[in-house]
Amino acid sequence: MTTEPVLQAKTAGVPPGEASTGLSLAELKHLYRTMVRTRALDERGMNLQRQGRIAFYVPSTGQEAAHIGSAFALRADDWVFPSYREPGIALLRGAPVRELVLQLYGRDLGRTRGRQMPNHFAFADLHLVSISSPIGTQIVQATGCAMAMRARGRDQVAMTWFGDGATSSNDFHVGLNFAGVYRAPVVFFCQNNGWAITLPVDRQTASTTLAVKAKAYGLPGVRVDGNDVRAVVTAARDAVDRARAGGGPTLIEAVTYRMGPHSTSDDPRRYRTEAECETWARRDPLERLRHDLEGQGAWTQAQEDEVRAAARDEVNTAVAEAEAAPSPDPRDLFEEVYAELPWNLEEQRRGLLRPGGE
Amino acid sequence: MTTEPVLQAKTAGVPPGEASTGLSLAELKHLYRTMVRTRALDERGMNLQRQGRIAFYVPSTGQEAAHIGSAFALRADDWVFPSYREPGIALLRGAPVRELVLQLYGRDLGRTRGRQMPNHFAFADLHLVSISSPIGTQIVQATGCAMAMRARGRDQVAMTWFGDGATSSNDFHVGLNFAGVYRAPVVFFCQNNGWAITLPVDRQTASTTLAVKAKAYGLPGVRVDGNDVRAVVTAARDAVDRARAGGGPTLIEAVTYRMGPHSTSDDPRRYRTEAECETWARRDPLERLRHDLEGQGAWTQAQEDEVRAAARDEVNTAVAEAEAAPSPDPRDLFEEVYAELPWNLEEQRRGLLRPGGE
Amino acid sequence: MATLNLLQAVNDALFTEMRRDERVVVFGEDVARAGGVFRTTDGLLKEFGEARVFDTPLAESGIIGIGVGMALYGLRPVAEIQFLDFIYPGFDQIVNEAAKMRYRSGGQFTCPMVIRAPYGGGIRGGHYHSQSTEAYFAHTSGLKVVIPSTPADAKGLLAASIRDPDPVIFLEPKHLYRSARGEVPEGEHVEPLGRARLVRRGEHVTLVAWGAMVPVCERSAEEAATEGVQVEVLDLRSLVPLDVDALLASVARTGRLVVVHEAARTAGFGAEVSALVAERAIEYLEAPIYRVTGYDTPFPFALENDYLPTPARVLDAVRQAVRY
Amino acid sequence: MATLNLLQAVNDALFTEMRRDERVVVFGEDVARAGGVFRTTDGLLKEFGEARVFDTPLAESGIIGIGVGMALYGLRPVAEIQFLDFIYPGFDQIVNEAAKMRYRSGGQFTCPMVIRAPYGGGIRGGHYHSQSTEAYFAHTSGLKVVIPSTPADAKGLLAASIRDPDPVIFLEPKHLYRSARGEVPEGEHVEPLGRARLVRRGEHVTLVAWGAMVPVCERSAEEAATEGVQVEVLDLRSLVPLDVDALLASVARTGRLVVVHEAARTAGFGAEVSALVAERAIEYLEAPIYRVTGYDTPFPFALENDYLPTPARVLDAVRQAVRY
Ligand SMILES: Cc1ncc(C[n+]2csc(CCOP(=O)(O)OP(=O)(O)O)c2C)c(N)n1
Ligand SMILES: Cc1ncc(C[n+]2csc(CCOP(=O)(O)OP(=O)(O)O)c2C)c(N)n1
Ligand SMILES: [Mg+2]
Ligand SMILES: [Mg+2]
Repeated sequence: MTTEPVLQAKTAGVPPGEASTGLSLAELKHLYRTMVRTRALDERGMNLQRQGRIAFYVPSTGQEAAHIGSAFALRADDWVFPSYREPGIALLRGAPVRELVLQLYGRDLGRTRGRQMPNHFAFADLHLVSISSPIGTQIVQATGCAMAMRARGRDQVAMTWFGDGATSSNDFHVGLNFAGVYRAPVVFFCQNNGWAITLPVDRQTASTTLAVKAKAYGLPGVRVDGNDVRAVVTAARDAVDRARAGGGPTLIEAVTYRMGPHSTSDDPRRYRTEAECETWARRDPLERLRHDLEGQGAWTQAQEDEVRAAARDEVNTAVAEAEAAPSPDPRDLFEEVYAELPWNLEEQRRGLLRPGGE
Repeated sequence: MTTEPVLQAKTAGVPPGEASTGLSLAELKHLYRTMVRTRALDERGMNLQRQGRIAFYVPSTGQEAAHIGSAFALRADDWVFPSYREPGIALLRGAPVRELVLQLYGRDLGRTRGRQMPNHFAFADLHLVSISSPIGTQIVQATGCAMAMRARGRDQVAMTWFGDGATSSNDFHVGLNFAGVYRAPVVFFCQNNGWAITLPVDRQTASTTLAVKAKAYGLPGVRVDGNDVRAVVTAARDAVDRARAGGGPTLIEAVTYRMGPHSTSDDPRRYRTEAECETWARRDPLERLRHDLEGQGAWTQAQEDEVRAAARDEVNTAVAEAEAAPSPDPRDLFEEVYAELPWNLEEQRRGLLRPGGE
Repeated sequence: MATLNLLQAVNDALFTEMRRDERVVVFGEDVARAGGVFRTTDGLLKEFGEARVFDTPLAESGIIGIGVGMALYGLRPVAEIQFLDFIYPGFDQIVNEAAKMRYRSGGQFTCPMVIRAPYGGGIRGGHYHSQSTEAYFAHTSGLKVVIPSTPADAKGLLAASIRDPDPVIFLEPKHLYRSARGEVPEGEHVEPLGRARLVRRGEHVTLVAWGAMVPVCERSAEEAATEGVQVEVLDLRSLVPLDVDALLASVARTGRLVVVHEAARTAGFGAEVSALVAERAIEYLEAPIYRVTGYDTPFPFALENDYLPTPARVLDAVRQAVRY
Repeated sequence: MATLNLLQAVNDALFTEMRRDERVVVFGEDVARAGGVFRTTDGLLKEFGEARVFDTPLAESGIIGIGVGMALYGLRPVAEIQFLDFIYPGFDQIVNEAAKMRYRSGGQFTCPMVIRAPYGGGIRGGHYHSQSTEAYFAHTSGLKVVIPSTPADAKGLLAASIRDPDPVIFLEPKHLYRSARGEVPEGEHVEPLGRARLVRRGEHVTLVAWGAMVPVCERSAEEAATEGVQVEVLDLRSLVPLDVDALLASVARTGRLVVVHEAARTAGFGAEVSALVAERAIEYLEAPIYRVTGYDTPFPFALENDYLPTPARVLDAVRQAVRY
């Protein structure tokens, strides 16, 4: 990031607040509401971990416009391959907050049945593919899924999200390269939030931007202000439409900022300045969208209060339910390793259930 | 390779045959002689395999200017990380042909002690790092070596060679990215010979050139006519000088052609046309350099005959020696797995040496 | 029945399964236009077209990763890795992704894919065209590991692997590609996973093997018979799921066990076979459990024939077991 | 002697070895500026500067690959992989490159590097922050595999690994980072590789373990003692090279063996331990060889405590062995 400091956000030429993005007021309000719900979940998730009620949490605070705006460009039958930092995608696509919170608690009722760490969601009905921790792996899977869509003659699109750090991974390279070769209908959405845990993006790579990496694969690469939801939706729609029409993949770099810690295990004061955080606090994507709505006379304090209260309430209800929900039964350990239980797992299950063990 | 077909070679702006490359006649003759020696080795190697006297061979025919010209830009104390298709680098740096042929035969006297397939050379005294089959692995190793040179304050440079196919590998990506971040004194030399076994380069990647991939890592990327030894030397010297001076790494794409099969296991008629082969036969780098020398009145048929005969003779002598040389002793199987022989290998060696086995 | 070699049997299975199920797709390096470096995929492109049979760029992580994505979407990918030795750039997608997909998503997503790879020694291929690292995969919960040793099994087990709802590593003993010949049922032929094949009955010693070591054991058994030792040979066929019943039953009959594999000894799959018996059938054992294996070295080039277990080495262990 | 926890002992070893040998360099994700996510590399950057301690981009293939290149050149790289679970993108550089470098070059090139990684369960980390796949590395000829279970060993074995002329995978049981405390020699302290530690003597049963399972076995042994069963506990400390003499000697004394590890059972390193004994000391065995291990599932999240071997599970196996 030598010549063009990445921390200086730029839009893809779309002036913020311009009605020309084609977003109706109702759509903007829906986006705003989803962003508020996401933040409420994140705030509560962080607190639950601090109180020792859940094991871990990864906040998306500051990145709501980027990940929710991009997912907004998709149809319900498109497939999404997120990383661990995009809870808003699940919410936007209709996942009930209770499902997300059950997952955070590792409850049996949760869709991942207590098998994965918090934030590693999976919703087959929403075509939201099981999230994993290893960085970058979903990128090439999304390419494969998009290739399958094409092979089956469908007009679906796959979209995948990942961070600036993930651009260094093997699977970024092969995912984009394969997508270019096969012109797969996939959109690569990179949330450049400035940091990969403690590593700033200009030590992650010497390239001038992350978007320019698209050239290595013969793809269009777009850089967008990730805190401007309109700009994000525009860039994403453009890429999604192109992919759906057979025009191949696109890499989008959304310049944004992780306002919170990397996760509940992290203390960002160890590696970044107050000043940097303050600068970005002033670019909070929620504030920006609210001001935009207010500027159009489309948002009142009463609406704001209602949205915030509703978001809080739904999280509270979900937390209460999750706290009361049962943990997985030990016998569940052995299920779904394979479609059928092989003899060794059957035997191991019997051993576990016997008092004393083996 | 959509917009700029890779098979149409271009120089890096250096008109062939121009004395301005700074190559003396003596140097050009030395290069020519090395290219002829390399070809003689390749021709004999292919034949030896066909006669069943060695297991396998990988020819570099057609690519002599590219790999020898690039290695020519280095000092003796620089380090080289070739792939299996650059025997001329070893010859240029002073490896005796007999050593190469002993390796082809898997003889104990060979430097790799019969442990590796033919063409997988290693010469510690020439700083020529042990070649392996897995594609691309040497690229990131060269970066690491270059980082070590810098960390130790030396003014050495590392150069690594690989094919067009290797640009798809994980290690191409991470090798170039790390080199960019640390400004390591390394030169990445890609021999784009149009094919990765049966896959043409335009199905390997959708990027317009391979050189453009440098942009993804903030590096200079240069495309050069790989069959023009002067152009190659110029591009390589430029990159080597920059690296040595602390200016960081460069990616060079040399456009060339594999005139022979991928290896003795391959039949290129299954996947490419006669016409293509003929076009490239007319661009034979040896012919080109010889015409150049002849054009300057610096080369006679007598010289040509002498060089060819000498090259043939040295290979013949080497073959005779290798045929007579002993194969490794079975006890050698267990050596050099570790610096010291552990109990299990000691015991396994004893078992092997006992009549009957275990 | 047709008489085919193992290579042709693999090809036959691919044709049959692709005709049967249009979700089956085949890809890898040099598999389409050229039909594979060993020609196992020959002719598929012509019959099934580019949408179902295609060449990939040189990246195993990509080959396996797109396979995972395709399987998630509902296809039945059959990915070829040109040599098992080159699978490691894609190891993460196998171990962390394919193997854990069903489990981690609470059964919502599955990964029914086959990763085929030629493996093992015998072709003078040195370190990088000879490895047999089946133990890595057998130790990875969520994967199945299947290895045929006859043409009929190659066809039947590959068909079963393609139809399996879980990811399968299907290892083809390249040394047997042309040398193993035999009758192969025509048309659909499925050999269920998880059942060992009793190659030869014998009352004195059990030899357990898979892949190219099966014919080696057979030769040992013939030799032993001339000495009056009756050797039972068990071809595991799938390491995961393992036919533990067949294993234990055989050891219970013979009281002696020798495990044979090409891979390095330490922590090879032979150790698992031995451990299972030491845990469950020790009371039947009349001798130590021997292992005849590749050595704890990288796979060599010039000394390949010294490295690979031979009938003589196996016989030596058989004799030791009997004499004990 | 100072009393340190295991994490501090690792840090101490790094400081000591970096002071002793200026060829030692330390790198990995988040190791320099932040001192590592577990703080094992805390303070190194400040003392040794950026040329010797640096953060890397997010690519394990790069971390290990540059380590190989540096080792070739003559440095002594100590590469950190943030969690063992993330090592697989770099698996090819380990298995095909580092492990085979000395052998394939006829001894001309060597790869003296250490790859450090926190491993194992116990921190509620789910599939991707809990794995213990030491068997993959133990099966790879050319590598050494070292696992401490006490602070003193963490220091001494890490020092030995850094000084070793061959590549070493050094696995740190993260569950013990803070909970294991003990006396650690100050200054240079080297504990030779390949020697097991006899943690506790006992005449009835041998428990073999490594890493975080050692204290679990110790608790079992205490419990067993109250029942009159004297349990011997052997901490292998390095899986490769393995102290086979200590193993066999212990089994010869006790006649009973239980192997304990966190990893999945099938083809885990416990199988190798069992197989060695079944091959060489079967005449001493008075009971089957039992394994108490993680299950053949991916590492779970909510049910972690059911998955990991506990003193009670180990004790159950001890009782079975004694009663047999
Ligand atoms: C392959 C792999 N290596 C290391 C890690 C540990 N790790 C978790 S998140 C992270 C940084 C990711 O940075 P980035 O891609 O920018 O995403 P962000 O967290 O900023 O959203 C690292 C190194 C991992 N999860 N996977
Ligand atoms: C990781 C890996 N995958 C597959 C192979 C098998 N293979 C050997 S050479 C080759 C093609 C290499 O093409 P390129 O990089 O263009 O080099 P060239 O042979 O043309 O010089 C392949 C696929 C390999 N050696 N390593
Ligand atoms: Mg980031
Ligand atoms: Mg090529």
